[in-house]
Order: sequence, then structure tokens, then C-alpha cells
Amino acid sequence: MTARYGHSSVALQARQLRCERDDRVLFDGLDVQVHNGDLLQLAGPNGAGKTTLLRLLAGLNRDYSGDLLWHGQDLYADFPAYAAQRLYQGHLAAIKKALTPLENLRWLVSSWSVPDDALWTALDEVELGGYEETPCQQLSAGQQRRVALARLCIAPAPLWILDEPFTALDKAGVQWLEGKLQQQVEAGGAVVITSHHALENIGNLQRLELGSHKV
Amino acid sequence: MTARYGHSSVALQARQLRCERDDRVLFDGLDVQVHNGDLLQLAGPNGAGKTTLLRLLAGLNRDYSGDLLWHGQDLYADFPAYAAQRLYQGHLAAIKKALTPLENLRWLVSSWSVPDDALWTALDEVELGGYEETPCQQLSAGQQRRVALARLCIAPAPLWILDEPFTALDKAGVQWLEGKLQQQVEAGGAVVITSHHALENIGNLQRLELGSHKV
Amino acid sequence: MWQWLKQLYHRLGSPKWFYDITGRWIPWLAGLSAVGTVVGLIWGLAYAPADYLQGNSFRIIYIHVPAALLAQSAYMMMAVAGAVYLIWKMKMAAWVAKVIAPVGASFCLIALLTGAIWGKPTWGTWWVWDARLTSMLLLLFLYFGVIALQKAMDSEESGFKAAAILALVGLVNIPIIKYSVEWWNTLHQPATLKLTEKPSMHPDMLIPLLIMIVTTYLFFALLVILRTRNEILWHERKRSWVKEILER
Amino acid sequence: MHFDSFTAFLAMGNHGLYVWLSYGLTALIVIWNLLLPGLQRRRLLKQQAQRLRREKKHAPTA
Amino acid sequence: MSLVTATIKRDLLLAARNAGEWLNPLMFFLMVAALFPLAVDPDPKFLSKIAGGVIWVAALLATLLSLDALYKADVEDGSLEQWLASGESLYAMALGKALVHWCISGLPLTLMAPVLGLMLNMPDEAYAALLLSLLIGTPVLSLLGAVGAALTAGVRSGGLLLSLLILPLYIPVLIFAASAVYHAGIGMDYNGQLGFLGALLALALCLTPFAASAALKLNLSR
Amino acid sequence: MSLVTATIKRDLLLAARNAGEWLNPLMFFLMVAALFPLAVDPDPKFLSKIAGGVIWVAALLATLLSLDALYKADVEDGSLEQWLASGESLYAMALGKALVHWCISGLPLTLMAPVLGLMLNMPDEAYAALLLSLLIGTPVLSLLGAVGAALTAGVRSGGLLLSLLILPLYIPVLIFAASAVYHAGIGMDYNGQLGFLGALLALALCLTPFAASAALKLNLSR
Ligand code: HEM
Ligand SMILES: Nc1ncnc2c1ncn2[C@@H]1O[C@H](COP(=O)(O)OP(=O)(O)OP(=O)(O)O)[C@@H](O)[C@H]1O
Ligand SMILES: Nc1ncnc2c1ncn2[C@@H]1O[C@H](COP(=O)(O)OP(=O)(O)OP(=O)(O)O)[C@@H](O)[C@H]1O
Ligand SMILES: [Mg+2]
Ligand SMILES: [Mg+2]
Repeated sequence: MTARYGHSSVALQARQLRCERDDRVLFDGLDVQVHNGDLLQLAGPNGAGKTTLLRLLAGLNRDYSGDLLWHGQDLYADFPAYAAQRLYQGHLAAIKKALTPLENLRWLVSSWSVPDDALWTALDEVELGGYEETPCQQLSAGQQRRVALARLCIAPAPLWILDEPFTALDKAGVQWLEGKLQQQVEAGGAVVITSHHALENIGNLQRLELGSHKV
Repeated sequence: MTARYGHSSVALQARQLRCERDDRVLFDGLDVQVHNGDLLQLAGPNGAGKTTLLRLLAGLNRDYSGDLLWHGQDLYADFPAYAAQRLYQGHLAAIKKALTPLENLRWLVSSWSVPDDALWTALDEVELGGYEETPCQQLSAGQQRRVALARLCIAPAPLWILDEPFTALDKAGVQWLEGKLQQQVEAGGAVVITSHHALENIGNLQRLELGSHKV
Repeated sequence: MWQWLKQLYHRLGSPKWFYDITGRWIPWLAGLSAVGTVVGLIWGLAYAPADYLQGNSFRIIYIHVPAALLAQSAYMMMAVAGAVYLIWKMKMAAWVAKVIAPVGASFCLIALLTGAIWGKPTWGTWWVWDARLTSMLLLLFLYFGVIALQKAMDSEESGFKAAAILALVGLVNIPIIKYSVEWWNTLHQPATLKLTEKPSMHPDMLIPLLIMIVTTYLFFALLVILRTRNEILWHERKRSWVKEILER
Repeated sequence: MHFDSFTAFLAMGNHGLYVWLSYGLTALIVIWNLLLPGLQRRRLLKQQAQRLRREKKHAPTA
Repeated sequence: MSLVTATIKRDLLLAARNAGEWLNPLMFFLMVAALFPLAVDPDPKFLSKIAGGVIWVAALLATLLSLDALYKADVEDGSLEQWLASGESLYAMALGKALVHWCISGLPLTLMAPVLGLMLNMPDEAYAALLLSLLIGTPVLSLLGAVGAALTAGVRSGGLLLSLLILPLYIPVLIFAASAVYHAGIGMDYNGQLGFLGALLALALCLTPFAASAALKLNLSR
Repeated sequence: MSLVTATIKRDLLLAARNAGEWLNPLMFFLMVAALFPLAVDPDPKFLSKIAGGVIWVAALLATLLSLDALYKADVEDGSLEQWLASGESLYAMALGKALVHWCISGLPLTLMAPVLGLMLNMPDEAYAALLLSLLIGTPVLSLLGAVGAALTAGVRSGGLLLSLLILPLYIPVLIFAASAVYHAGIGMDYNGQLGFLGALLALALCLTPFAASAALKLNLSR
């Protein structure tokens, strides 16, 4: 696979990151580095702070101390530039049930200019061919997630930040997504992911174990 | 342990049960028998129809064909009599967050006449001693489930029907609940349960595997 | 008689039977309502004499009154169909009830619009808070509630059930609403505002009106049948006999 | 025939506006009601035919 | 103690813990009634004429808005399931819930209404009629509204929908009640109107719990 | 295409798919306006005097109730998160949402209002004022209401709460608008009132999106 993204196009870094929630320190003095070709998996028990860290890295939450850097510069110095390079997918898929997969996908990728043809191809790739114009109401939970994941096929973002992307996917879907992550990494992009799923056959995998704790 | 309930006080039977949902047959020609001392675990993949069957057995849903019998008589022939003998706990715990565990528990067991002392003891048994009068808002998800499960200590129902009762419980909680089920069975009661959890050290365990299917 | 009713019930409950039989009725219904409309309207618009008080504006009666009557009976039919569904779980009844709602509401709207337009030359105003007008407006609201509730529910089946319950509650309320509005109206109404109430109508006025009333009911049946057939096709889409229709 | 001429018919003795307005609005509503089931039916048939074709295409692999 | 009485007690307790439940409708009642002098005409004579009607419209709208939450929480947290599982009469349950709703919305509204009467310069003779009509009429609003609340309990943003369903059904109550207050204000007899309100109440007490319990069962097939 | 315009398009599409979204407020508007003749007095002379005020109160309440759903779905399904993640201006987003809300509630209300004017026997001279005041005033209602909707988007049954937050803020709009219609009806000049409404609109356009975007961020720390 050739490098889709230029060399060193990803460089996300967290330095001495500290975050507390409800007077409980989730992590402190945390150092994270993500370069192109990296796949970083955040692991740990429920409530360890995986989602919290992911949202900090994505720039959705500013309740932290320490530094978050994008190419050596503070994340919020030019946030739109960072946002355009980074694709974020949270727990919630932002799918409107009354709209069709095509319409939903069009909205999801509207930050990038993507031609309509590409949308059709992407939906085909996530096995929604034939459902392009069925309201999402009529799709199963897994199919709805697939609509959101179809973004991965078309959005030209070198950095993906995904929270539990394997949720609601069946075996074939999981395999497809693993392949997709592999491709992204090989193309010179990077992925940060939280998942309880064991990612094995992906090169350059790093795991960051967040502390367990007592409720 | 002595038999808390008289001999053959439980006799729930399903004959040739058939249920379909959205034109898909979930089960057909199903025969189930629950006598005292039995623990029946319903198993199967997501969407197999475990919850559906449980709700049929509990008398919460009348969309079936076939027979449901309680002591040889139709379940709905004298439903209140059946309901008084059967404790049902669904996915949802029916806990009001603004009320204290004590108040919630009092409501939960109001069908049986239970003295207030017993409520305190029961809450103590589920390790909520000291939280009796804290609004449930301030309790964790697991603690809230425990309030609902405290019923098991006091409600004099020979038949328990529980949907995923291990949800949100930590290890100690799981152990306690297993003990509780064991006690109930030994005391001559019966339990029907859905759970993905493996119930091993309980005598007289039966498993009913509901079919897998394609979505 | 009982046997016959039972048989009819079973047949009515069968979508395929309904689909087939109404397929044969459609041309008749369409033809009869077309003829009825043409005859009734030409007679009423061109040949009937003018009203001695209202002049020619009274010719609105040929659509106003049939629509008003139909809007009221359609609500009853909808509620009854809903009750049949709730009691006997007959799916056809649910579909018919669903389909009647928008059609009935359309006729209700026609009655309101034509009445309002008629009011302008007659009373000099588009609208007065007269008992009949007010209760017609409330009927429109009742229709709208049923339609909106049915659309809002997540699963279609609970939509049918909810709409049926609401329609029944509305049915019990219609006489109460009518009575209260009439009582309220007699309390406030200055005697000058009255609809034309003449002891007898000229036959040349009356006969076209009767024709139009009958025609409107036939037309209503046609509309309901057309829509119900679509419902049948949709709900029975997985059945073999529908597949045959689809593959044709 | 009540009217002397066609223009008189159209004028309806000064009430033409009201009569024809109400008949016109009624016609609109009636036509809408007549067309809708047909359109619905056509869309439905198309959709279902598409679905059948899709299912046939996928049938051998399943 | 049966589940019905336990539920009534629990709901009253909840209202006591969460004052917003009964205060919010009350505030809304006040605000809506206060809109009219601002929107129409603050002339006291004029206001005195419309006072009864405006107070009743405001009461009706406040009741309507407070109904949205009546069954929603119970459906979502599983209480409804427990009622059904208990085998106790759902009719009694629906009646009990409507009663509680009246206690925490209709009753406070009734007690608050005289204050609004003062603000809107209602004639002195009308106060008794206002109180009586509210006392008999608001339970009807709660009972009818409970049917709508049960029907829309599963709909996500059902507030507006509920209003659409229920408003036409409220008209008879509004007509008789407002007319009672108006007639009292001009020194006329209003027993007839109150009698009708009473009849409506009796009818609603008998019939609406049936409809509400049927509607509640709908929400269980989720 | 930026996310803001994409969202505006998507919301309009949603409203087109789900007609209830814009029809329900419209019906509610009609119903509330119809309550007054029934509750107060159907005498045309009397009605003609209160018509403007009643229409405005009804429009205000209909807007209020339709606001409840404005941000709720977006918060619940994760769209809000995507906006924030996109790095685009949340100010523009809040402005866009308020605009869409106006298109599917304020605009239809404005277009429907003359019908209510007819039904309430509004003086002929007042129609222009009614339309103009609604045209300038309802966007203010949407803009102010969007702030409340953003604040209460995370609250489960926030409908009544929203009303309490927003009603007081609506008072100035109501006063100027109703007064414009009333003055037009008695043949007086109403430019001053429209001017004030215009000023309110300008102010709301500039300021409320800030407040709304700040409130939206609150909803994300869940
Ligand atoms: C929006 C306005 C109006 C509405 C909603 C309305 C409604 C109705 C209704 C519901 C009926 C059926 C009566 C029944 O059930 O017995 C009816 C009948 C009738 N309406 Fe209207 N009406 C309106 C305006 C008018 C006007 C302005 C006139 C003429 C001046 C008029 C003349 C009649 C006549 C002659 C009948 C049939 C006679 C009868 O059944 O008593 N209507 N209207
Ligand atoms: N909005 C919030 N306010 C306060 N505390 C919060 C909030 N969100 C999360 N928390 C707390 O922060 C901790 C970390 O939550 P987080 O969602 O990051 O966990 P996680 O590692 O993603 O867990 P999971 O595996 O369940 O997804 C939890 O203990 C949780 O209780
Ligand atoms: N209200 C409903 N209407 C229509 N279909 C439903 C409804 N509830 C469940 N189903 C369908 O019935 C099937 C069985 O659902 P059920 O909840 O019994 O599964 P389950 O075995 O309990 O699964 P899980 O392990 O996820 O709890 C599912 O395929 C579901 O899609
Ligand atoms: Mg997480
Ligand atoms: Mg289950």
C-alpha cells in the first residue's frame, strides 16, 4: 500500500496530561505520542477514563492540565486546522433515523468536500448497497453503525479517533473494520481507538493501559 | 437449608409455545417446565428471544399461541394469584432517583406485606447499610441495582423471574446473587433467569438454548 | 344470518379477499361517483333555482353539506374500525382506520372552507363562532390528533392501537362537545345569525343535493379503498400473492 | 336552465367569486386525494420490485 | 399495602422531594395569565370582563404542560412493568395516578387562582364560582389528560403532540367553567354550569381510567 | 459545503420528512387561539378588540412548545458532538439552528396568522401590522428560545422548565408586537413599535448565538 498521507503528517502529542473527574484523578503525568503509521489502543476497565482521554485528544473537552500538541503547537492554537485533519467518532453515531444512509453520510462528511459518487461507493463497501435510500429506521443497529463507519472510506483525514468502533458489528463487520484500520496505518495515517476488542493482526500496535480503580 | 416453600409449590409450564415478532418466528413448539427446586437459565445470542420468553412466562405479554399453565390452570385464569407468587425483575430496576433505597424498596415490595425492619435487614444484606437514607441519585449504577435485588431477601415469592440480574454487579455482588439463587432453589422455590453469565455451582441447573438467527 | 355475518367477518379480515373484491368494485365506484358528480353539479349549479334570500351563493350547498355530513360519519367509521381492531385484533380494521383519518380530515376541511366562503356573502364575515362551525373546527382538530398520534409512534402497531384508543375517546366526546358548544352558542348567539332554515326546499334544489350526498359517500368509499389497497400491498409484501402482483 | 347565458352562469349573480372559489378549493382537495393513492401505489410497487430484485441477487450466496 | 396506594404515596413523596413538579405548572399558570393584560389591554374594566376566561385558559394550558411527565418516568424506569407484573388492577392504577396529578397540579392551581383573580380585577361575586369550577373542573382535566399522557408516554418529544390530542377534549370543560365564572360575575345563577361540570367529572371518573390503562399497555410492548 | 450549511439542509429535510414537526405547532396555534372565543366571548366586536393580542399570545405559546425538541435529538444522537469536533464556529451553528427553527415554526405561523385574524374578526387595517410584527417578532422568539432549548437539552422532561426560563424574556416582544397590531386596528401609527421589534431582532441576532453556543458546550460534558 502506498502512503496516502505525506510523511510525518500526523503528530499528536500529550505531555504530562492530568485529568480529574468528581475529585478522582483519572490519570496524571500521562505522556502520549501518536505519529503516522501508529495505532494506539486505549485499554482499561470500565470507568478507567478511556473515553475521557479520547475526548481530550479529539479536542472535545478542555478540562485538563498539561499540554496537548499538534505538530508541536497547542491543539487549540489553530483548532479548525486540527479538526480538518482528524476524524472523530464517539459512542453515538449521529445518525438521523428519518433520513437515508446516503443523506446521513452526506452530512457526516460535509466538512470535507466529497463527491456524491464516493458516497455510493463507500456505502457499497460497508455492505449497505441496496439500502442507500431506505430510511435508517428500518436498518438494524449494526447497519446504522455501518453508515457512520462508511466515513472511514472517504474522509481524507490522516488521524482517526474512534471510541468503541466495534460496537454492534457482527463478525464480518469486525473483520472489515480491522482491515480498514490496517489500511489507514499503512497509508501513513494514524488511529487512536478505545476498544475492549483485542486487535492482533495489525502492525505497529501500541496499547496504553489506563489504571483500574474502585468505584 | 429447610424448605421455605411447601412441596410442589411451583409448577409453571409452557406447552407448544410459539411467538413471532415482526414476522420472524422466535420460537415454536417450545415446551418448558419449572418445578420447585429448579433453576432454569435461558441462553442464546442477542435477539434470540430470551427476554421475550421471560416476559411471556411472567405474564407481561399475551402475544403468543400455545398454553401457559400455572398448576395446570391457564396463567390468566387467576392472574393476581399467580402474580402474588411470582417475583419479576426486568432490565429496568424501577428505582426512582429522588427517593432513598429504603423508600424505593418499600414500594418494590408493597404487593407483599413486609415489615419495615425487614427492609433495613435486606438493605444491609446487599451492602447498602449506611446508604438507607441517601437519595439513589448519589449511588452508583451497581448500587442502584442492589436496591432492586434486595427484594430477593424479603419477598415471599416461590417463583423468581429475573432478566439479566447480574448486570452492573461487581464480583462480590455476583457471588452474593449466586448464593441467593442457590438458597431459593434449596428452599423449594424456583428461578427462571436470562443471563450470559455462566452459572456453575448451582445444583439442579437447566439450560434452555434459544435458537440463533440471522438479522 | 349469524353464519353469514361470521363468514363476512372472516372475509373482511382477509387482505387478499379485500384486495381482490375491491379491485372489481373500483371501476363501478369511480364511474358512479363521476356520473353522480356531473349530474348533481350541473343540475345544482345550472338548473336549480336561486335561493330567494341568498341568491346564487347557496349553490355552495352542493359541496358544503355532503362534505360536512361525510366528515362526521367518517369519524364514526374510523372509531368503529379502531374498536374492531382493538377487540378482535383484525389487522384490516387497523389499516382502514388509518386510511380513513386523512380522507375524513380532507372532507372536514372542505366543509370548513366552503362554509367560510359561503359565510362572506351571507353573513358578511368569513367566520362566526356559531355552534356548528365551532364543532366542525373541533372535529378537524380531533382528526388531526389521531393522524399525528399514529405517525408519532415508533412501531406501527402501537401507532394503530394508540390511534384507535384516541378515536374512541374522541367518539365519546363528540356528542359532549357538540352539546356544550350548542349550549354555549345559544347563550351568546344574537338571533340574527342563522343558517338558512326553510321548512321545505324546492325539489330542483333538493334532488341534486341528495344526489351529491350519495355521490360523496361513494367517492369516499373509493378513496378509502384505493388507500387501503396500498396498505395491503405494503403490509403483505412478503406474501406470495403480493409478490405475484409485484412481479407482474 | 336557470341562467340566460354562460357569462351569467360564471357570474352567479355577483356571487361568482364565492361559488367558484369554494368549488375550486374543493376540486383541489379532491384531486389531491385522488392522485395521492396512485402515486403512493406506484412508489410502493417500484420499491418492492427493487427489494425483490435485491433479494434475488443475494439469494444464491445465502 | 397494595401497589396502588404505595404508588400514590411514592408519587406524592416524589413531588415533595422535587418541588419543581408542582411549582413549575403554578409558575406557568401565573405567567400565562399575566401575558393577557400585557398583550391585550390593561384596562381594569376590560380585564374584569375577561378574567374568568383567561384564568381558565391559563389553568388549562398549565395542566396540559404538566401532563407530559405523568407517565414518562414510569415507563422509562420500569415502574409500569412492575404494575403490570403485580397483577393489580391497572384501572385503579390509572385512576390513582390521575388523582395524584390533580393533587400536585389541579389543587395548587385552584388555590392560586384567587390571586390571579385579584390581578385581573375579577368581580368579587365571581370568586366562589371560580373556585368551585376549578375544584370540579381540574380533576376532569387531569383525568382526560392522563389518557393523552399514557398514549404519548413512549413518544420522545411528546409535549406538543399531547396538547394536540387533548385540547379538543378539554373544550366542554372550558366552556362550562368559564361561563360559570362569567355568569357569577354579572350576578347570574351558575348552578347549571356546575352541574354539567359535575356530570363531566362523574363520566370522566368512570371512563377515562379504562382508556388510560389500555393506552399504558401499549407502552409495554417495547 | 460546510457543516453548518449541511446541518441546515439536513434539518429542513427532516422537517420535510416528518410533517408533524411544522404542522403540530401550527395546529396548536390554531387551537389556542380558538380557546378564547370559547372561554371569553364570541361577540365579533369584542373579538376584534382582542384579536391581535390573542394571536400573539398563541404564537408565543406555540413557538415555546415547539422549541423543546430543537436541540434534544442532536444532543442525544451525537450530532452535537460532531459539530464541536468539526472545529467550525458554534456561533454559526447556533444561528443556523435558530434560523431553521424559525423557518419551520415562525414562518408558517406568520403565514397562518391572517386566517386566525379572519376567525377572530380582526380589523382590516391591522393585517399588515400583524404580518409585519410576526415577521420581525417570531425570529426573536426563535433566537431567544434557542438559548433556552440549548440549556435544557439535557434535561429529560424539560418542556415546562424551558417555558419558565423563556417566557419572561418574551415579554418585551409581546408588548411591542401586540401594541403594534392594536394601534393599527384603531388606525394609529405603529412604526415605533416595529422599530423596537427590529432593534430587538438585531440585538438577538448578535447576542443569542453566543449564549446558545455556550449552553450547548455544557451539554457535552456528560
Ligand atoms: C366555516 C363555516 C361552516 C361550517 C364549518 C359549516 C358546517 C356545517 C355542518 C357541519 C353542516 C351539517 C349540519 C348537520 O349535521 O345537520 C352544515 C349544514 C349546512 N350549512 Fe353549514 N357550515 C358553515 C357555514 C355555512 C354558511 C355560511 C351557510 C349559509 C349561509 C351554511 C349553510 C348550511 C346549510 C344550508 C346546511 C344544510 C342544512 C342543515 O343541515 O341544516 N353553512 N354546515
Ligand atoms: N460528565 C461526567 N461528570 C463526572 N464524571 C464523569 C463524567 N463522565 C465520566 N465521568 C467519570 O469519569 C470516569 C471515566 O469515565 P470514562 O467514560 O472515560 O470511562 P471509560 O474508560 O471510557 O469506561 P468504559 O469502558 O465504560 O467506556 C468514570 O469513573 C465516570 O464515572
Ligand atoms: N417490541 C418489539 N417489537 C418487535 N420486535 C421486537 C420487539 N422487542 C424485541 N423484538 C425482536 O424480537 C427479538 C427477540 O428480542 P429479545 O429482546 O427477546 O432478545 P434477547 O434474547 O433478550 O436478546 P438480548 O440478549 O439482547 O437481551 C429481537 O430480534 C428483536 O428485534
Ligand atoms: Mg468509554
Ligand atoms: Mg434480553
